[in-house]
Amino acid sequence: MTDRALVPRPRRLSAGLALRRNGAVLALAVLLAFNAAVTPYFLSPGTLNINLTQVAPIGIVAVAMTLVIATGGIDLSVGSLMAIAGALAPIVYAAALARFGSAGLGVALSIALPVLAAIALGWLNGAVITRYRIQPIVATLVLYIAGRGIAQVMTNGNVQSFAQPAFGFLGLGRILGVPFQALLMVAAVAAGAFALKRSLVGRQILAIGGNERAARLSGVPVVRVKRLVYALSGLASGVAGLITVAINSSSDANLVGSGMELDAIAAVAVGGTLLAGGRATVVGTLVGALIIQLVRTTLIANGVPDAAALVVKAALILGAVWIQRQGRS
Amino acid sequence: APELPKLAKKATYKVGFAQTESNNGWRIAETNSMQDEAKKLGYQLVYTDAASSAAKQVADVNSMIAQGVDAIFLAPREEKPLIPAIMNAKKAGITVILLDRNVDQKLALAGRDYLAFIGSDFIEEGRRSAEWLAKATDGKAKILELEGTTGASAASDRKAGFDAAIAKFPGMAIVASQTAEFTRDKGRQVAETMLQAHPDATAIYAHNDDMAIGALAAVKSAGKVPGKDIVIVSVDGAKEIVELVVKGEVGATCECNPRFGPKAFATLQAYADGQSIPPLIINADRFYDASNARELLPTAF
Amino acid sequence: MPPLLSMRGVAKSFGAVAALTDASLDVARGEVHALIGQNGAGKSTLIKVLTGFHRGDAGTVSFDGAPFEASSPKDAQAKGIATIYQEVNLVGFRSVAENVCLGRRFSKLGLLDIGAMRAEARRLLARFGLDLDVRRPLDGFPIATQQMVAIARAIGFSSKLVVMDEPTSSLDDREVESLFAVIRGLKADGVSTVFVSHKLDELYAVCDRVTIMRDGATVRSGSMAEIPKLDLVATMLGRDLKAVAQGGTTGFGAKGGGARRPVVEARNLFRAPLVSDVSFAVGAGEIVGLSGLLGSGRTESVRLLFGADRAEGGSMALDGRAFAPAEPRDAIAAGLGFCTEDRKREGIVPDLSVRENMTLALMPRLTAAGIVDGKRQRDIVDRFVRRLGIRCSSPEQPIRELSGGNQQKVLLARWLCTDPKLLILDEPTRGIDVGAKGEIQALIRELAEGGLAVLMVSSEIEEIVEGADRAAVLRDGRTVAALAGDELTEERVIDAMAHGSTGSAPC
Amino acid sequence: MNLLNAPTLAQRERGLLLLGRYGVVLGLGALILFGALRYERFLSPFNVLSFLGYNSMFALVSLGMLFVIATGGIDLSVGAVAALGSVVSALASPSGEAWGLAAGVGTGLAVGLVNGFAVVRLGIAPFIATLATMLGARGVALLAAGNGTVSASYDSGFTDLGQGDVAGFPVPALVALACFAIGWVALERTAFGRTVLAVGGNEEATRLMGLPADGTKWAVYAVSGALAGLAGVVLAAQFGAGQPIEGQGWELFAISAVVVGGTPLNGGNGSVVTTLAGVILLGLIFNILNFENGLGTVSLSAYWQSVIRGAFLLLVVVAQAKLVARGSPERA
Ligand SMILES: Nc1ncnc2c1ncn2[C@@H]1O[C@H](COP(=O)(O)OP(=O)(O)OP(=O)(O)O)[C@@H](O)[C@H]1O
Ligand SMILES: Nc1ncnc2c1ncn2[C@@H]1O[C@H](COP(=O)(O)OP(=O)(O)OP(=O)(O)O)[C@@H](O)[C@H]1O
Ligand SMILES: [Mg+2]
Ligand SMILES: [Mg+2]
Repeated sequence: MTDRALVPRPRRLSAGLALRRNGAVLALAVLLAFNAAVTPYFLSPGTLNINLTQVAPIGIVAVAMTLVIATGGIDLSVGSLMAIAGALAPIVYAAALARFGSAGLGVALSIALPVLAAIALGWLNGAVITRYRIQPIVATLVLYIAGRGIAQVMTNGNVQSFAQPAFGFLGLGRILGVPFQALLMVAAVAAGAFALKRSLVGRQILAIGGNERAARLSGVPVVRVKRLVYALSGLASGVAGLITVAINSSSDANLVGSGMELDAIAAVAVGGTLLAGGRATVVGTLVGALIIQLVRTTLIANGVPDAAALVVKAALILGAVWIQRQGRS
Repeated sequence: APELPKLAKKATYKVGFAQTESNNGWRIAETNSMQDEAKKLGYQLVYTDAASSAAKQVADVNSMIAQGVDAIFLAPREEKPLIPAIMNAKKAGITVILLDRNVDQKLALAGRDYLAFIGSDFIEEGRRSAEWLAKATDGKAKILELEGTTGASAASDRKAGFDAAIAKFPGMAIVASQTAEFTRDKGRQVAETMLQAHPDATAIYAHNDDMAIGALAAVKSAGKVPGKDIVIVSVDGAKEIVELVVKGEVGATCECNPRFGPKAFATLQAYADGQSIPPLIINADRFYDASNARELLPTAF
Repeated sequence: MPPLLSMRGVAKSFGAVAALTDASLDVARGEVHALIGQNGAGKSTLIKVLTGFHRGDAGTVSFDGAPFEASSPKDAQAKGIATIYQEVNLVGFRSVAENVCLGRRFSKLGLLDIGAMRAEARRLLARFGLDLDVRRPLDGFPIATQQMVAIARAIGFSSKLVVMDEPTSSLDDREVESLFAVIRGLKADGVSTVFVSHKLDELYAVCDRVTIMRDGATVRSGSMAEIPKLDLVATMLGRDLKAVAQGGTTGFGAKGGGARRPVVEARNLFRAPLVSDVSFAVGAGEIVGLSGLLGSGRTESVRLLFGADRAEGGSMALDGRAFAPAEPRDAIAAGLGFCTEDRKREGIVPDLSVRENMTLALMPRLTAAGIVDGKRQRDIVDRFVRRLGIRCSSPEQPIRELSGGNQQKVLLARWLCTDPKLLILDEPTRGIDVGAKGEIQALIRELAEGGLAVLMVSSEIEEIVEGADRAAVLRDGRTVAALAGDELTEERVIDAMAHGSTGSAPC
Repeated sequence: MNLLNAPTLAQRERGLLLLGRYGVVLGLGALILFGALRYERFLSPFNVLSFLGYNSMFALVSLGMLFVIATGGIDLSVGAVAALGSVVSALASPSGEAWGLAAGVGTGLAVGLVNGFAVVRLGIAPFIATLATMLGARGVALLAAGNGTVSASYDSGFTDLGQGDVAGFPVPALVALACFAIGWVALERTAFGRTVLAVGGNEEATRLMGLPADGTKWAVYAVSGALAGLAGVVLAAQFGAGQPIEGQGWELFAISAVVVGGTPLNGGNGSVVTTLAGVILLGLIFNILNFENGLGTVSLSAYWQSVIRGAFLLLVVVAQAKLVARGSPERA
């Protein structure tokens, strides 16, 4: 009787493993190389600037989304919160100007109040989720549906012109030649990455995402941490909404932030964060956001029609996430 | 084929207005115009919004039929999918007037299946924009085209009209054409990227005002002078863009007036009075450029 | 006659961790075969390679006289190997009947015959003396019942070999007895059983032969009768026979004496439906046992103390002051620690490292201005890894990759490092090998001697009797006996569990 | 040994649980009653039948979504797949209704298999996998349709699939009803259905129990894709055109309907009947808003409609959560 040997499996080459572990970075490098070779005028400061300004809102929202996803949640309402914050800014400015007569105070309030409103709504998401134990996807779906409606009701659907120069700095300003919003994004990424790695709340976020019951029994304030991440998501959405308004010098409640939830979630996933929670990387998310932005630029700059662009995007998301997974298993 | 439904003469009517969507200024202006006119006449208006879905719009029309309205104003989302709604209304003996977009005449014929179409000719808008641009640039231009939402008839017709007219000028070429979904933000982003990849472009054609305004921001942030380095031409002609034409930042815009209220209700009344109604009522849209913008600005919508 | 199952030279690595290096296992027809080894020796891994859940890296397997390779558990099942995996692995939401019958054919005309499924489930469970409402979701039943359902399910497949990976870790004595009856029944039908357990008495009670594993390799196998207990333990631990002979059966050592200042006191706790009237007290430096049959409400009671659930009646006091934690973190802040019985669901955070898991409860105290002090954290972790002898490739290894026993040690360390006043241990040695078990018990005693108050829930009466200074016995959610000193004997405890007689010592 | 038997739930708790589970049916009844009393022709055959015809498409995608959600997954691609299905079936419709039907359903099935592949083989989270196919299917639909709508053939009998009726009852509604009946049997009375729920309840355990967890996941995405394709066929047939940009937000409608129907998103549970009630309930909101506008007392702007829908969804899920929480003995 001959026993059949269980086939031994060859060990993977460690170089290949390393490459795959950084799959998202690899994908980004490939995209950059491709563009450098193919896209006209790609390697120019102008292009860099444009990409940085365009990626900033996605990046900022995606960082917060990473934290939300790390707790095992998800936030579909980010785009709607952007719209609400964006709709509020010109309204607040006009009201403040009429009441106090000071443009400076008007700008300060038109930044502070909308962001506060977005934080409050984000916190509300968290409250609904923790108070009634409703699935995050459903709880935030509520504001996804209703939030834009609220913004539209506030403005009656009209586009509000808002060309206040000081406010416009959010979207149009430069510091040492770098777009201000890009700096905001970098700050958000740095803060997010540091918090997740080194701060108490960061570890608690991961513990909740990994095993909520165990976390609670270990003294993690589950409810508080969850509300915090959704409030942070609100904060990020609020800021991103204001940036979008600033750069367009106008606020359109119908469109500000539309589709942002999908872009942000895709950035998080492409970056290598586990959608089920418990494992997350903020820097990966930044890479993911850059990939998504670069894909967009590549397709537009090379004149790929919209329909085909969608198919390419789909393949890229699947590919990037798949490469990521290879690194882990 | 059975006759067009009749409309009895009454002091007041219950009419439906099935709007396509309300996510841009143009649609909002159209809705407001319809609502204002209904209020002025003392008619009861059943207003629905299809949220960009042709299928929902059919359901909306059906619910108006169920409610027994006297007439329906329909701004059809699409050329073909709305046919069943029109046929249902006809079967129920309800007068239908189409606004701003027509339906496929092979499937439902104006004057036979519904009373009339009132609106603009999108292809014509594209053609007029192209011809103005040819004149303004002496037939020499490298054009960036910002398309409307992929699949929308306003987008494909405005593109078709423009592209066909441009083809007659050997010195004019469309160097890039991408959708920016009729929105200001996308218009800016897409134009930014296009301008970067095609620094030699000299003109931008946008399928609506919002994208043109977004593109204008992109032109400025690329360090170019609008009107000098880059000529912008768009379609719609809202007050905001006519002001920019006056300022010289936008070259020209072809009007596509959303204020359908007065004409739509007048047509309905004329029909009730027994007058004969032409099946196609095309708006006499204006064309704004530097020569007339200042003068016409007060009358822009 | 060739053995029914023969595995030779099986190896399996997970990345850098070599779980199996050279494992062998021979099981004869109709025999009950014990598989033992320390935590992390590779028993579960060997079983999962056999059933196709893992793919082995090397080795040969033959089964029923032919080369054997299962591509999946389903395949193994189809080929005659039914398996009960370690930790209850069933679908909690679904009914008992469904869980028992899933994967088997119960259809008429392509549609499920639900009546037949229920009847089959009742029939199988009856073999264990269980009479359940099989339509109810499995979730609602105690873990012990769930474990029995898992066993019943495996028995239901008419197979040649039944593999049981620690089936008794959450069963009490009576249930273990009925399981043994079933195993003997299988044996009579010529079905072989592989039986994994850390409870040596059980092995001697039911097994014919034994295979001993150490560090991923098989080190010895032979007839159960020929290997005395001490020899078995020594081989398993890889230690000298004499060194082992010196210890007792449990590792507790001498008891502390005298009454102590009470640290915590609970009076007439009530919370529907499982806790009706529970009282106990624990003093500094003593170990108080909480005994009772499965489902008697022990876990529910200590959860109230820890703030995991809120008491609906009764009172608690900590250091003489009224104590009513609303959340576990209140209890932790007050100096309590709680090692839960359900490791997988309430203990580990699988993706986090050993380091993060161990310091989860301590973390707020390792934090300045919201930032974790990484160095202190590593120091503490290193100390406890060494002190408890935790086997891991590094503190950065995800805890899910550790064997069950080592996970348990990490969780114990999670609380020890918070330096608590009172430590609640719910089944602290469940699923832990005798070596580690002795260590943990000794450690508990040592901690108590250092002044720690310990409240220990255990289903092992031996553990209570030998380990605890005093004990409370629960029955149907009521404290029915409080035993101390000489009263604390196995007979008294069993008597109280069964009949509810009351001891004299105030508790 | 009834010690091991968990305590039976009090009658009241059981009642609350049932109310949580079937409350949607009561809610539906209440809403219909409200409509019937308030609006004159609310229950007129024309309104009822056209309502059913239109909502049949949502019913089909929601049924597929239910199966996916029951395994603990999610399928965001259903709306785009329906659009793609409508285009393909419209293109095939001149060859006859059978061809149109087969083409639409087949296309949906194919996308469903891609989803299954991505989720099972590539191990990509369902949310992301189906987000990608949502984009991809939309792109292919636009490409196939040349960026416009595609006429369906009115001559080949294809449009009867959408516009025809059997004894006055619209064909799409009959199709949806039949699918729900089959879906009910499949989920409640077949080994496949039980495995679907088992996978959702505890995937690893299901695998260890020797059940075909992977195959089942492939299957639910395939089913969801095929049903979305069928919804696309109905779309094309009912409106006489393949519409590549239709179906936006259908996935959210379907998810809402499943959730309102009392099925939790984490899998392991699922009810076909209450999902249907959820679909009708959500659909009725639009219908009632239209009728309310017709009364002329208040004219709600379109924007209020989404606010009301959101608020309604919140109300329903909170009510459900409260009932279930009070009725369930589950510990925290
Ligand atoms: N999926 C995995 N990934 C990485 N390492 C693993 C995995 N499964 C098991 N191991 C490692 O393999 C070794 C053997 O583990 P196994 O679970 O087989 O032990 P065991 O003998 O069953 O122990 P116990 O008695 O504690 O259950 C351990 O060191 C464990 O850390
Ligand atoms: N509300 C409940 N309804 C039904 N069963 C429950 C409920 N809460 C807990 N259970 C189950 O009842 C079992 C018995 O409760 P409990 O854990 O308090 O008793 P125990 O004496 O600690 O038993 P064990 O030794 O199993 O932990 C638990 O294991 C749990 O699975
Ligand atoms: Mg094991
Ligand atoms: Mg217990």
